[in-house]
Formats: sequence, structure tokens, C-alpha cells
Amino acid sequence: MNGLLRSAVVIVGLSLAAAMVIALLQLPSAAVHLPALVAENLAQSGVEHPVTAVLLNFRGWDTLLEVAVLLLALLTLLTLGGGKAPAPAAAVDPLLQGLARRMLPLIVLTAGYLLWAGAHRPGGAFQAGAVLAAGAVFLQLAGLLPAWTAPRRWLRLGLVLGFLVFLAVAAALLGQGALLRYPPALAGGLILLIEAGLTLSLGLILAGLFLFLTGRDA
Amino acid sequence: MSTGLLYALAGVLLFVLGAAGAVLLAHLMRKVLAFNVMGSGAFLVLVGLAQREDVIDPVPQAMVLTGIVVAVAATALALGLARAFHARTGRTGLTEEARRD
Amino acid sequence: MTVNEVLPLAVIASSLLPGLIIFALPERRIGLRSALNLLGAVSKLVFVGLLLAGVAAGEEYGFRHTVLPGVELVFKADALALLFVTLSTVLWLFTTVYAIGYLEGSPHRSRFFGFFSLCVTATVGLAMAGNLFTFFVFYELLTLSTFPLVVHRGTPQAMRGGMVYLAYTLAGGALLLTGIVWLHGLMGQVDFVHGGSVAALGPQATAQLKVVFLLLIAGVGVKAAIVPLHGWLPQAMVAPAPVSALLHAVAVVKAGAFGIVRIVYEVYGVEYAQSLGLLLPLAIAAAITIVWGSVRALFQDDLKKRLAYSTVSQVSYIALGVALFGPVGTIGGLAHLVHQGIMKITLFFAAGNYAETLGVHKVSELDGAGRRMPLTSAAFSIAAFGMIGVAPTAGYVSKWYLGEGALAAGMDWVVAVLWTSSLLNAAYFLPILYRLWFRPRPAAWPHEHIPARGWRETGWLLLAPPLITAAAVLITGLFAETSWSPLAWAKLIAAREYLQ
Amino acid sequence: MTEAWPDPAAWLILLPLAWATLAFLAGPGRGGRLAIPALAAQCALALWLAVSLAESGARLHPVGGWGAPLGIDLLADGLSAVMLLLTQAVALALAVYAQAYFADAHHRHEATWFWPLTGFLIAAMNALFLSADLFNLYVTLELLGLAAVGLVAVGGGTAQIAAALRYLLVSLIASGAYLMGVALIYGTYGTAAIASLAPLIDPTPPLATWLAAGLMVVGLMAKTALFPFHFWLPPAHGGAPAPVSALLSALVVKASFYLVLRLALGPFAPLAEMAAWLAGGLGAAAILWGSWQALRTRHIKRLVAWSTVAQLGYLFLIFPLLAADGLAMQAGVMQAVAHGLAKAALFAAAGVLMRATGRDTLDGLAGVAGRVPLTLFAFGLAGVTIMGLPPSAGFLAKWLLIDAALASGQWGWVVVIIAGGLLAAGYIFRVLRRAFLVAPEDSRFHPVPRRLEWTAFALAVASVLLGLRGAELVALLG
Repeated sequence: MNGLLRSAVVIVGLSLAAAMVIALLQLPSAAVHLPALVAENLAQSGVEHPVTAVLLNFRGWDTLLEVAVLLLALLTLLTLGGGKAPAPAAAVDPLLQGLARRMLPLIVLTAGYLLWAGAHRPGGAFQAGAVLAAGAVFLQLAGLLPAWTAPRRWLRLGLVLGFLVFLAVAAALLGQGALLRYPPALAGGLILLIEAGLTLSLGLILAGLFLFLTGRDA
Repeated sequence: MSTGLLYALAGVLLFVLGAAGAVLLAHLMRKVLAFNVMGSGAFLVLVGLAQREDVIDPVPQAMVLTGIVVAVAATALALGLARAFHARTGRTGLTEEARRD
Repeated sequence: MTVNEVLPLAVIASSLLPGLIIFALPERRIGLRSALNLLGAVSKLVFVGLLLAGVAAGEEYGFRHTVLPGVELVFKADALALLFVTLSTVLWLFTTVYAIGYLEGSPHRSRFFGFFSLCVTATVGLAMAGNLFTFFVFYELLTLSTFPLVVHRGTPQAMRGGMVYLAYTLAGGALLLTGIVWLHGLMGQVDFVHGGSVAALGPQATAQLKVVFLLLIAGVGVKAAIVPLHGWLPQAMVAPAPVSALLHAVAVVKAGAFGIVRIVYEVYGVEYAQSLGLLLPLAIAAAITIVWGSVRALFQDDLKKRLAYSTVSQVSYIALGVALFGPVGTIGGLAHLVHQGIMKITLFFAAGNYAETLGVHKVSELDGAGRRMPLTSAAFSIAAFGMIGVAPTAGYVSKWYLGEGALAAGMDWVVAVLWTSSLLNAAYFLPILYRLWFRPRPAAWPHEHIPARGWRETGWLLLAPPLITAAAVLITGLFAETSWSPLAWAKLIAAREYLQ
Repeated sequence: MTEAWPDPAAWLILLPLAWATLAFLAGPGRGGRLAIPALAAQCALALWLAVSLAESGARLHPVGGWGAPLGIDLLADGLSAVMLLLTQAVALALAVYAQAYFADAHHRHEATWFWPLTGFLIAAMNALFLSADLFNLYVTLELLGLAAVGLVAVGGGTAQIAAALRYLLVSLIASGAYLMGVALIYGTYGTAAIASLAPLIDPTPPLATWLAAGLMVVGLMAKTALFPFHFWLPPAHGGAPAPVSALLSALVVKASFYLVLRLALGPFAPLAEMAAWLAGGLGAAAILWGSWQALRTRHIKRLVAWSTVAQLGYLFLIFPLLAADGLAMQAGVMQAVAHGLAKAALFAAAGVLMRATGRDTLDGLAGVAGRVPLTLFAFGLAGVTIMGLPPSAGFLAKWLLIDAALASGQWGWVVVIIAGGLLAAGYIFRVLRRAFLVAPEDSRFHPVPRRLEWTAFALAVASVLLGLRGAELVALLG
């Protein structure tokens, strides 16, 4: 049976690839031109950088659900956790620990910059969160941060804070009339507030994805 | 044959390779990696096609950002499940003959 | 919601509501359960009485409820419906009394009487259905509510009987559904109208209409136990006596026969069916079933199996009456619908008493039972004579009219069929009567059980119903020609069907 | 377009997201008290939405106020209103059921994590039913998939982990295919908004659109566990705890079917005829194969899971009939609603039966009718809907399906529909039959919380009552 499946998948794969290549080569030009629309509305979006404008304002709905997806993935990992004792700390390398202690402030600074830069050049909450998470992983590998087991109240609050802020803003705006319709004057401020909350929570969530995993049956 | 279209074609090949790998490979780790290759292929096509007439379109880039985050979440979940499965059964694959490797 | 709309619903609710309450009753509340049962039966009788008076005076009773666009749940209490409703209401009262006595001390009685009430609700709903859709809804509800009754004892053979019953009835239901939806597709909602409404479809649809007729009659024929589709009936004898009585005299089998009547008279119209040449094959199938059922009954030693095969043959009298093109045959068939019910229920009540009191299940064990249980045996004998068609009984009247109808329709071979079946009836009933009255009683009965209360024979709850229904067999026979007999009502219906 | 009162549709998404997060924040044990009132409110919102749609037909809510090509639209029309009502109603009933089901000591772990995951699951479904943007649908599909996988694994056993893993891998590959479809569509037309795409896609589109439609539909079929892709469903739905299996079988697989229907009626309508017979064929195969497996398996929940595989086949039978003038679409949605209610009742009843007898095999069921009569009655009523017998909603769906099939002269589907009904009777009575048997002496029964029985009964009665009054549902669907 396995040989049959293997050859079937290969045949289907090749024919699909060929068809797609042909399709792409004879593709007509697109009927709708969104870049023009984005440029037009960039002024009211509250940020200068088009990608951040799309991410946080024009398609802010996608981003809200996307954070929910990330939070959900973490929840599911927690359900798998037996909450057993964390693995014993690896042999500590003094050079690594020294480097980690000196790198930490730099990591936090970079994350802050990325968060702020997001408004007018590539950057934003996700990139800042990723950097923070990387910092946490680095500390754990260096033995300065124990692996996490079942999160207690404060950690849980940290994990969901960003998402709750985003949700609160969305609900408040919906109360006024339309979901996620930032009043032009407040758009920039609201986006920054949401991005700051997200940076903290995404940092904790992404770090959690790694630290909760290592916490068990290494 | 603009560069955007070239990336899109590469994306197509990556997609098909990743999909075939995800179906055929038995080892869970390889399946998750293949799934990520597949995702990257789709993202390449998404951005590549949008720039095939050398006009930078921010919307697909935002979509790709969202897609990457979703892919990270899915990969983390897959790895978590694979570790839990390995911890309970000692096997690295779901199918029977996966017991060997 | 005028009175004319509420009354049919009241008839249905009078058994549905007590049924639902009984389901919820704990097992030990015997008094309340019996009271609810009897209250339901009596109130239904009252409502039916009102309907009878109204319809006789030409009143129109009906209720419509839209389920889907173009599909309505329609109730219409017309003369034909009330024939069947009256029969089932009256006999349900007696069967309930009998069941209360018969099931004393046995487990799961709330469940039994709950489904018992649902079964009668389905029967009455089916009788008063105003279109094929409503008919089908209650036709399947009848199947679902009788299955738990057939398997009530919970023994493996009861389960086998139940499974066979389900296989036949659900398959029949599937055929019926296909036919109904097909017809629905051809002409929209199919209401029951005197003289039928299908003729309006014109000549190009005749081929399809023939196939649809086959589907409808096959679907309904399963419950009417026409020969190739009758296999479930003898198997369903595993059920307790009141259920056999209900299934074979009142509800299931009659629903099938009633379906045939509705389809031939009020969907196709008897003239149009005759012009399509559909009545002859139906008559032939009915004739075959009549003879074949009686022949098989000859060889059955188990008393209830013999009565079951007798039912297979007797119900086809109704189908035969319907297939005889002419008012007299119709009157014979419709009257037989009622007469057969009264006679067969008496036989089953008696069979139940023999089993309960003497532990007798086989015909061969019936020697001398007449003297031991005189009243029950008297009732059995009267009903047996009725089945044979001896003079003063109801059976004689319906067979007489069927014979007349056959002559009027010029189908002389049908008279021969009627005679042979009467002879066969005699062949399988008279030996029983001989054993009952003229053979010496055995040393000891299989397991005799002398009831504490009531006559030596059995409790009065088990004795009164057969006596009353046996009396009814005689009364309907003797007073057939009066204005309030089932025969008169059948004449009223036939007059309305053939008016156009 | 924004009325004085804000649109109930958007609240239907934000509310579950909120209570899911708060349930996680509140920690173990307090989730149920939060979820049930919230779900009741959501039911009210969904009902209000449906009523308000009855007059105005459809209700557009541009998120952020930007409108179709640039921003994302939330569109609430008859179809989404019906699916929302089904989801909230079944979720509320199952929440009441789950709170009692997980109440005892050794279900603490499930009790803790069931509520946040279910909250995200319901939020994902509501978002999916309302979204009118292909890429946003990808995100909602992912959110739904991960929540469903999490719920399958919440039981914690090895079999459940393996089933969750298999389900996740199939779901990811399916999402990947769907995403590639969206990428091709965006590349070809420059937008992912359904409203803007509909006028652009003509009956003879470029090859890329055919490929995109194919990839998206195949991906969604895999997520709906339609016949060749059904292998992951029985272990996942059969192994999970009863309330989870009920949620998955009754609701989750319906979401991807809804999406296929939405695409076939909306943007890909011109292309629908071509592949319609394929969908119908797979549906017929699913009915036969699912019923055959249900007739053979010895475990109650595995039987009910295979029944899902079979009943999903009915949903795909409507595609070849969509062109006919009958009410094929209404039939499909009626079947989805009827199956949703009945399947939730079946799994709830199966959960009670397993807890009462302590075993999950059919043979252990002998005589259970005496012990848990209400549950048996619920199983019977739900079975009536699955078999498509009157007076149930399943029967109305079957009636409409046969009517549409006859109207378009496609006879084959009528035979399949009738055969499917009889096969369903076959496996439903396998359970009912054993329940009526006399209980063997050695069998001992454990007491079961009354609330479990009443919830299963309420769901089953709902599926039957809907059978008496389908006119409003059909009217709502337009």
C-alpha cells in the first residue's frame, strides 16, 4: 500500500507543480490595485509605514485573530503539560552566563526600538516580541532562568494582557459604532497602546512556547 | 519574467515539495519541517505574484506576517504534541513501520 | 382556531398527552397510570362521538399547519377517516383495560403504556391525515412506536422478531417515501380529495403514475401484509397478547389497508385507477394473499401464529373490496375493515387468556379448555364463526357484500376465491372449536394459574373485553342494516366516493 | 450602515474571545460559571441577528470602516445566521452538559482546559461564519483547527494524543492547500475580498483560478473529513471525552462544509458545475463507507463517529443538485442543522451510556433501558433524525433532497439517499436493540448526574421539533 501511496503522491505533486507553473506564466494582470488604495488611506491610518498600517488598521481584524491563534497554541501546549518537575539545570558555563548578563539590557533596548520604529519603518509588536522571547530563551539556555511549569496568576495575566488590551479597544470602538474603527485623531496613540501590550504578551507567549516545552520530560 | 514571478515559481516548487514531504515522510519532526517548507512556498507565491509587475504591495506582506505567526503557532503545537506522543510511546512516527527509524 | 380545527387535534392529543405523562411516571404509580390511560381512552371516545355526529350532519373538520413552503401537515376528519378512528378508539379502550390486567406485576409498564398511547396517536393521526405527507409522517411514527412494544419482553427471540419487523416496515417506508416525493414533484402537494386528484396530470404522466402506484401500494402493502411483504407478521407474534391484539386488529395492519383505501379512492380515484388497469393486479394480489394466508394458517400449531396467518388473509379482503370496481364491493371492503378488527381482537384476547390462565400456547394443547374456561371459549367461538362468515355474525355481512360486489363488477372468479377462503377458514377454526368443547381435558394444564380475584377463569379485567367484543361481533352482524352500524357508515362513505 | 445599536454580529465574536481568555485567567474550576451565561447571551444575540435579517436580508459590517477590497467585511446573511444559531444553541447545551460531565474529581484536568479551548473554538466558528474575506477565513480556519486539536488532546491519553496529532497534520496540510489557493486568487485578481472577487470571476477564468478553487475545495473537504480524507475523524471524535466529541462532530466539521457551500454559491459559482458531480460522488461514497463501518464497529462512540462520516456525505450530495430549481441549498443547510442537533444528542447520550455501564462496547449496553430511560429516549429521538424518519428535521432535509433530485431527474442520488437512511437505521438500532434486552445479573450500573440526561434529551427533542416547523429556516435562507 505504501508504494502505491508514494507514487500517487509523486505523480499528483508533479502534475500540480507543472500546472501551477504554466498558470503563473500566463497570468493576466490583476484587476484590483490595492497599493494605490493603501497609499490613499495611509494618512488616516495613524502610522506612516504601509505594512504596519495594513497590519494594525486596514486588516487589524486579521491581527486580532492571529494573536488569538498564538495564545491558543500556548493553551494547548499547557493542556499537554503534566506539570512534572523541570529538568535539572545544565552544567553552567561562566562565560555564557557573563555574556547573557551583558546582552540582556541590549536585547530589551532593541525590542523597545523595534516597537517604536514600527510606526514608520519595518518593525512592530511581533518583531519586538520575538526579540524579547529570544532573550528569555538565551537566559534559560545560560541557566539563569528556570524552565516554566504550570503558569501561576501573574504569568497568566502577562500572557493574556496584550490580547485583552486589543480586545478591550475593539469592544470600546464597537460600542461607538464600528469594530476597530480608530477615530483618525486617536489612531496613532491607540495603535501604539495595542502594540505595546502585544509586545509584552507576545514576548511571554513565544518564550512560553519554548520554556513550557523544555519544562517536562526533557 | 520579473523577479517577483521568479520567486513565485520557486514558491510553487517549495509548496509541492513541502506538501509531498508532509504526506510521505514518516518521522514527525520531518513532517513538521516539510509543513513549514510548504507554508514558506505559499508565502513566496503570495508576495511574489503581487510584485510580478514590480509594484510593491504592502497588503500581501502583512498577510505573510500574519501567516508566519500562524505557522509558528501551528509548528509549536505540532512539536508539543510530537514530544508528548514520544514521551508516552517512545515512537517518532504515527504509522506502524515508523517504529524502525 | 375554530372548534372545527381544534376537535381533530383534541382527538390526537387525548392519547398523546397521557402517553407523554406516563413515560415520566415512575414504575410504582400503577393507580395513576391506569387512571391516565382510561381518562385518555374515554376522552378520545367523547371527541370521536362529537366528530361522528358532526360529520354525519355534513360538518367539515380540518386543520392545516405549514411545515415547509409547499408542504403542509393537514388533518381532515372526513367519513372515511372516522371509520378507522372510531374502530381504533373503541378497541384501544378495551385493549387498554385488557393490558392493565394482563401486565399486572410485570416490569417496564410505564414504558409499555407510553408507547401504547403513542401507537394509537399515530394510528389516529394516520387515519385523519389530509394529504400523503401527513399520512407518511404518522405511518413512520407508527413503526417507531410499535417497535418497542414488539420487543417489550427483551428476550433474544423478541429482538429477532423486532428486527424482522423493522426491516420490512422501514424498507416499505422507504418505497412509500420515494413514491410520495415523486408524486409531490409531479403535482405539488397531494391532498386527499373524493375521486382523486391525479387524473388531472393528463396522459403523458400515465407511465410514471403506474410506477408511482406500484411504489405507494408496495410501501403501504408491507403493513397490510400482502403476500410477498407479509413475513414480519408471524414473527411479530413474540409480542405480549395486548400488543398482538393492538397490532393485528387495530393499528398496524389496518393502517396498511387504510392506506390502500386512501391511495386508490382519494389519490388516484377509483375510476382513473380502473382506466389505468391498476385495480386488477391489486385484486389478484389480494386474492392470492387471502388463499395463501388461509393455507399457511392450516399448518400452524402455535395458536397465535395461526391467528397471525389468518390476519394476513383477512386483511386482504379489504384490499379485495377496494379493488372490486363498484360501490357494493367498496362497502364490503370498508365494513370488513371494522368487522375484522372486532373479530380478530376477540380471538387475540381469548388466546391471551388461555396463555395467562392455563399456560396453553399450542392448538394441540387446547383440548377441553372450553369447559375449564367457558366464557373465554364462548367468545372465541363466536369470533371464529364470524371469521368463517357464518350467518348472524359481522363476518357474514362483509363477505356477503364482497360477494355481491364481485358479481356486480363481473369478476366471478372472486366469488370462488371468497368461497374457498371461507372453507379454509372453517378448516382451521373448526378443529380448534372441536378441541375446545368436545375433547376431554388433559390431566394437568401446562402451568395453571388460578387468579385470586374474579371468576375461576381469569381476572375480570382479562374477561370483560373479549366478552364485550364478542357481543359486538353479534350485534354488528344482527343490526347491520340499522342507521348506526359500521355497515351504514361504510355505505355513507361509498356514496360520497362514487358521487362524482 | 451602522445602526443606532452596534451590530450583534461583531459581539458574537468578541464575547467568546473575552470569556475564553478570562476562563484561562480565572484558573481551574471557574470556567463553566463564566461560559454558560455568556453562551446564553450569545444565543440571544444570534436569535436577534436572525430576526433582524428576516426583514433586511443581509447585514454588512466593514471592520475598521474601510470597506471591501482594502479592509475586511463581516457579512451576516441568512446562511450565516442559521449556522450561528446552530452553533450557539448546541454550544450552550453542551456547556451545560460539560459542566456536569467534568464535575467529578478525576476530570479536574479536563475541567480546567475545556473552557478556554471551547471559547476560542466558538469564537473561531462565529468569526468564520461572518467573515467575507478569503485570507481572514484562512486565519479563522487555523484558529478553529488548533482549538479542535487542543480539545481532542484534552483527554490526555496516548490514543487521544495520537489522534490529535493525526488530525493536526491533516488540518495543517489542508490549510496549506487553502492558503496556496488564496495566494493564487490574490495573485490573479489582486484582492481576497469575496465581494470584490464575485464580479471578476467569469465562467472561463484563467487556469490559476481553476487551480486555486481546486486547492481550496480539496483542503476544505479534508477538514470536513469527506470520504477519502475521513480517516482522521473516527479516532479523534471517537476517543475524545463526550462533550468534546459532540462539539467536534456537531459543529466543527460543519464550518468547513459551510465554507465550501459559501464558495460554491459565491465567488466560485461559475466553476461549481464542473466539480459538482465529483463532490456528489464522494458524498455518496462517504454515506456507504461510513455506514458500513458503523455497522461493524463494536464501540459506541466509534459507531457515532462513523455515523458522522456517513451523514457528512449527505451534505455534499447537494452540490450536483444546486443548479436544479429544487431547494437543494436549503436541504443541505437543514441537514447540517438537523445533524448538528442530533449528533450532539447522540454523543451526549453515548457519554451517559458509557458512564452508566462503565464500558464503551455495545455488548455492555444490555438492559440499560431500565437504568437510564431518558437517555435511551434521547438516543432514540436523535436516531430518528439521523435516519431521516418523520417527524424530525432530518426527514425534512431528506424530503427536500429527494425533491430536488427528482426535479433535476438525477435518479442516482435518490437511491443513495434512501439507502443511506436504511443503513442509518441499521446502525442506530444496533444500539437501541441491545438497550431493550433484559439486563444480565452481573451487570452493575453507576449513577449518572441527571443534568447529563436532560441535556441530551433537550438536544434530541430540539432536532425533532424543528421537524414540525421548517418553514422559517427555509425562509431565512432565502
